[in-house]
Amino acid sequence: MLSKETTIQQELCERFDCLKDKVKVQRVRRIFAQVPAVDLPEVFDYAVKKLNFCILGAITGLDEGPTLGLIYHLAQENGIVLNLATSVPKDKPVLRTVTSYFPAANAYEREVIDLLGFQIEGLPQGSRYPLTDDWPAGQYPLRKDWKADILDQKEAAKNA
Amino acid sequence: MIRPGKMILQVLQSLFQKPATTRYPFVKAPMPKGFRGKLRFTSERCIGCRACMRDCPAAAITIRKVGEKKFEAEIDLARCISCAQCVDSCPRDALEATPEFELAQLDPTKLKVVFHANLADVEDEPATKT
Amino acid sequence: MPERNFTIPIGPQHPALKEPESFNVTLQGEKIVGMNVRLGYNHRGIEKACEERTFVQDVYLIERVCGICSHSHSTCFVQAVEEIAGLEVPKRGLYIRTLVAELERVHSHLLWLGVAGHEIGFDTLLMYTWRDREVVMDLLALLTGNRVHYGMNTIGGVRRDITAEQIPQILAAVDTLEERTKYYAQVATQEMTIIKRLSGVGVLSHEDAKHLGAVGPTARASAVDRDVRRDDPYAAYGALSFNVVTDNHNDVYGRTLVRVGELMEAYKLIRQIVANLPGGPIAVKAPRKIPAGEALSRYEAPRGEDIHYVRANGTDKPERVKIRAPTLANVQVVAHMLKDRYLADLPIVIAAIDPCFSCTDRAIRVRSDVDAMPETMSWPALRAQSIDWYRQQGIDFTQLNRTFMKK
Amino acid sequence: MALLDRIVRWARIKSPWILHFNSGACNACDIEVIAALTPRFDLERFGVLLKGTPRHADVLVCTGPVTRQIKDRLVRIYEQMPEPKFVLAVGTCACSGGVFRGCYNVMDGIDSIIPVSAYIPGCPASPQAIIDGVVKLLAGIDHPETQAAAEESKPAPVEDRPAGKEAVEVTR
Amino acid sequence: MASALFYILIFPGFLFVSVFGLAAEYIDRKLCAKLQNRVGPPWFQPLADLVKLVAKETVMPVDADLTIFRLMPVVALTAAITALLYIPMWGPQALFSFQGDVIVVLYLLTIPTLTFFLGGWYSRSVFSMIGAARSITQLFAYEIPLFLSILAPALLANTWSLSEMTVFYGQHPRYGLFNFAGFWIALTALLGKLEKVPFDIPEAETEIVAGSFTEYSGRLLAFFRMTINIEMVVGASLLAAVFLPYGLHLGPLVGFVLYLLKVLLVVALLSLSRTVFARLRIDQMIDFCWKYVAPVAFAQLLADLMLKGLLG
Ligand code: SF4
Ligand code: SF4
Ligand code: SF4
Ligand code: SF4
Ligand code: SF4
Ligand code: SF4
Ligand code: SF4
Ligand code: SF4
Repeated sequence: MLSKETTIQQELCERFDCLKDKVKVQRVRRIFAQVPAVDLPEVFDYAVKKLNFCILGAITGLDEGPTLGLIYHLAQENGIVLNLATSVPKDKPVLRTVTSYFPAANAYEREVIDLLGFQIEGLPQGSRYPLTDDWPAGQYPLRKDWKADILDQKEAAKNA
Repeated sequence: MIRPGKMILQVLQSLFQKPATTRYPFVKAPMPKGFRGKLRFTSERCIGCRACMRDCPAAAITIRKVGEKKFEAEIDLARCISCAQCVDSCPRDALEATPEFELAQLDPTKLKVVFHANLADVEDEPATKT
Repeated sequence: MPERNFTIPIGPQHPALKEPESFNVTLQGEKIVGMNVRLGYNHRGIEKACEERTFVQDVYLIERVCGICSHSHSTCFVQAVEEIAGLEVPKRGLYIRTLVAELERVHSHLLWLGVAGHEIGFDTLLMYTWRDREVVMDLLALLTGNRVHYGMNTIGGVRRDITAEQIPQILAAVDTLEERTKYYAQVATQEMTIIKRLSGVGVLSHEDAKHLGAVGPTARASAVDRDVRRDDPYAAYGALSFNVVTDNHNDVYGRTLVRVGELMEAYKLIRQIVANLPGGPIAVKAPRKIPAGEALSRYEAPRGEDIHYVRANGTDKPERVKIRAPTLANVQVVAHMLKDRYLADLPIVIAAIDPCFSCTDRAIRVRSDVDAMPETMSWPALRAQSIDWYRQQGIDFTQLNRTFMKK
Repeated sequence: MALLDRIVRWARIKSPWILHFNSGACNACDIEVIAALTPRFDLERFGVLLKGTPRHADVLVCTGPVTRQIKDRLVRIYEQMPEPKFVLAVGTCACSGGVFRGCYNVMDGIDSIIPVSAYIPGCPASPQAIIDGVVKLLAGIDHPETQAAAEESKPAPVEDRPAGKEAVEVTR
Repeated sequence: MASALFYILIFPGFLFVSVFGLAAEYIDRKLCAKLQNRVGPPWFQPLADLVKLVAKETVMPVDADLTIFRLMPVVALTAAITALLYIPMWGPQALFSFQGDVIVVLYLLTIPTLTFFLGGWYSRSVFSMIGAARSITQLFAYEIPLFLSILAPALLANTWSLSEMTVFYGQHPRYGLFNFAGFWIALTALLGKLEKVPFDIPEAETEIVAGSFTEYSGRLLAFFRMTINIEMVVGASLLAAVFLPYGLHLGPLVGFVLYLLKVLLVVALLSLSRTVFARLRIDQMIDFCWKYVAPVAFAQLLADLMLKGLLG
């Protein structure tokens, strides 16, 4: 008999061509999948609506060098976690919001906007994130090439 | 039964009980054995490998070479988070955590503690201002 | 008459909040009509700092994401690292980790009970619960060497063993605490003024709790039966038996009951752990360089699910550490729960999610469907408005007043 | 007037009302401050009362490394307190930034923003350590030299506004 | 002339009442601490607080109306002290008395609340303003029951003078017991007047910081704190005089000691109640007052009227 994880893996692979060999079961209750950005909305919708991944645990943003990565950590009630990862080019990191599925995604998406410079389309109005109001534009602290001294230089320039 | 003043009995009992308050600071209350407070450094044991410095999450400890196989340690109490990782990292047990916790100071320069190498006994003195 | 509102700031320095966050509340009389949550006062940039430090240092840094669930965060982090490095933590290590986790839950829930008391002006409850909480604080200091930042976890296991003499001390403490918890359960369910302030306040329906993504006791009080300890077992939970406490009051009262219930379960768990403590080593040696890989770790902290995602790149520093603290999930439902409530309910409703912003800090504009016009109102206007407002509540004291004054 | 001076100093030492301010702490120091007020430690023995408004407070009890977002508030609160006032830095973070030193969003401890009268290291500072610090601070107040030093380091007076005023936000 | 000055400044005026007020605060705080199983403040604490506040800088908020802001604490204190002069302390006869002094005392006791309101309102801080609005709203809820419960015994005694009431109940001690319900009502109302838990809504720390007093500091705050202490003493004395008028005929010394004990008993009851309840919400408070407290007070009034009718 197949484990639940493997069933989900197979179902995803069969349903979406783009996911062939891209879904791996790392251990019990942990599935990782790499999804091309264009197919993400469809896969996401399928996972939430058909596969019953009804909990959005978190959204992780990553700096992967030439691209920015985003991982949606989705979970089922029974503890199985599906990590849907995607990559977008650094100069055009645009994605759709998932707040229509999960209102709580609001905070998680704002965070990747602020800390990594993602552009999330369709996010409801609101004030900014974890960073201060006077944070210099275009500074994304979680990018690898970003160093805190950039901030101090700006401050020094401002005070000078 | 739902009623107002449910705690009244308990509260009135306290009137005739000794308060739960400890007599500290008038009577010293030692922390339990194994409590991680101020560090102690034994210079004779140190081999200068600096594993403690490498692993310290707060950059609170500095080992200085002051002579042939002689090392002194400077611990910045204003930074040390009492995690005792340095104690775990030290291969020679030159460091240990003591339960001493009364570290408050009015003068921040007194928070830097230097354990000198030349003294036979473990002795600490406030660092002179650098 | 145009509706007149005025806005008061709750925080970042405010007696109801132990942490610096800011809730700007728009009021009509005593009623809350709009609210703007501005988080971020506590953002310290821990995730970035983690990437700049070694795995060994990160354990302590991550412990300090938050001072109340310190063990939660560090456990969640080391679990992820252990998974990446393929380390098998010895059983005794897992049991000790779980023991500290449950003791932490006890201290956190007792703390909450006291804070809740304080928020509704019942300082005696704060004094008594915190007095009794010292029992578990002493126990933690004895077992781990610190009252709050236990420093118990290390990659590959735990740092301190439990000795034979400590076991009777643990059991004695649990007995005392259990007896006291029973008493507080009685107080919480029988004291009229408490019930008046708690029940029907901060209502969150079952559907909303699921939809808005509430976690932990906040969700379980709305009958959402989720608990990572059971659904996605970690540490020693797979081998222990316990109940997931839920409640269907949907309000602050329900959240109180859930927390008290969880306290009782925690005592059961602690006794089980102590009785079945396996022998053997408490940790395995971890390499300094963690092989490349990624892992997601979940942990049921006292306030709800804590999630850590770690990616390693083969060096001694992580490539990325992501922390999702439970409060971030819960704070987003606060505005929903406060809709059309009273100003007086605000502290307890916020407190009821047991917020800890130290790892949450983001800003969310929660709700502003009312045109807020903050201004200094003239006092007759405010008086008139509050009288008007009380009349709508069915309390017309101006009338009564006039009658009596005439006599 | 020496007698009057002595009486006033006596009163000051015996009645330190505190205001607790979290400037980005991890909460642990904060709960230990509260714990120091509860029955086991009971700071009220020393006349300590916890106040909600800076106007009533004599001692500002600060925890945490001071985040960028909070630093202006910290200065404001400090300015709103009437003279004479003292600042107690509780915890390693408050003393120097502690484990967060070097993080991009924090300053390095309370004294990088406002003058501090006493430092209580510890992560977190245990309630006993806090009591110890309070007692040492009060002993310090007893010595006029310390007081003079505190007077000296006090910043120029700033225009005062009612608490909370500045935070009123216009939303339309 | 000299004796009048003595009365006003020393005994039972300013000096005595200040000391008594501080003592009452000490007893309140110490008892509260004891009930919460802790040690509590040392005996000189209220005095140290007072001296310290007086010696402290007094900050004037820029937006406040400074005249009112400064004036209110003084008015509050004066009103509270004046009220005490009409209350019998060492014998059935108060220092000053006339027909209608009950009403005067009750009104004098209302003045501090009004000053809290005005002072808070004109400090122009949002917290003070909400605190002020709550003070006045709450005033309407407890004032009527308080009036009714004090007037009921007065009706029975057929006089509007506190001293004469004391004389009457001294002669008919059993009638005093008849007003038992009134005593509890008055005690409840007094909790509201003194803004103590469960009715400390106007200064609810966790909601509106310190209510009306948020902006007050230094000397002005000291005045307000003294006012509250003295209000507590005067309120307790009033209750003692009206509901516990026993033993005053035993001579000034015994009478005076008994008076002190009675006041302290009332203070102790107040502290007890503030340790065992949670703070109500303003709407619940008003609800409670109109649904339960006022009707009972009214019933007491009717009962007293009926009793008087029966007696002829
Ligand atoms: S401790 Fe290890 S890494 Fe450091 S110098 Fe010694 S051998 Fe090298
Ligand atoms: S105890 Fe921790 S913080 Fe202190 S010096 Fe050692 S490693 Fe550094
Ligand atoms: S780790 Fe130990 S031996 Fe090495 S430098 Fe530090 S104290 Fe000395
Ligand atoms: S009493 Fe409560 S609200 Fe007031 S400062 Fe203490 S913890 Fe904060
Ligand atoms: S929000 Fe908290 S956990 Fe996240 S980066 Fe900021 S301080 Fe770290
Ligand atoms: S909820 Fe999160 S931030 Fe709060 S204590 Fe727990 S882990 Fe820390
Ligand atoms: S939720 Fe609160 S107690 Fe928990 S880690 Fe966060 S700040 Fe700390
Ligand atoms: S000193 Fe330690 S316990 Fe205190 S706030 Fe800082 S990290 Fe937290």
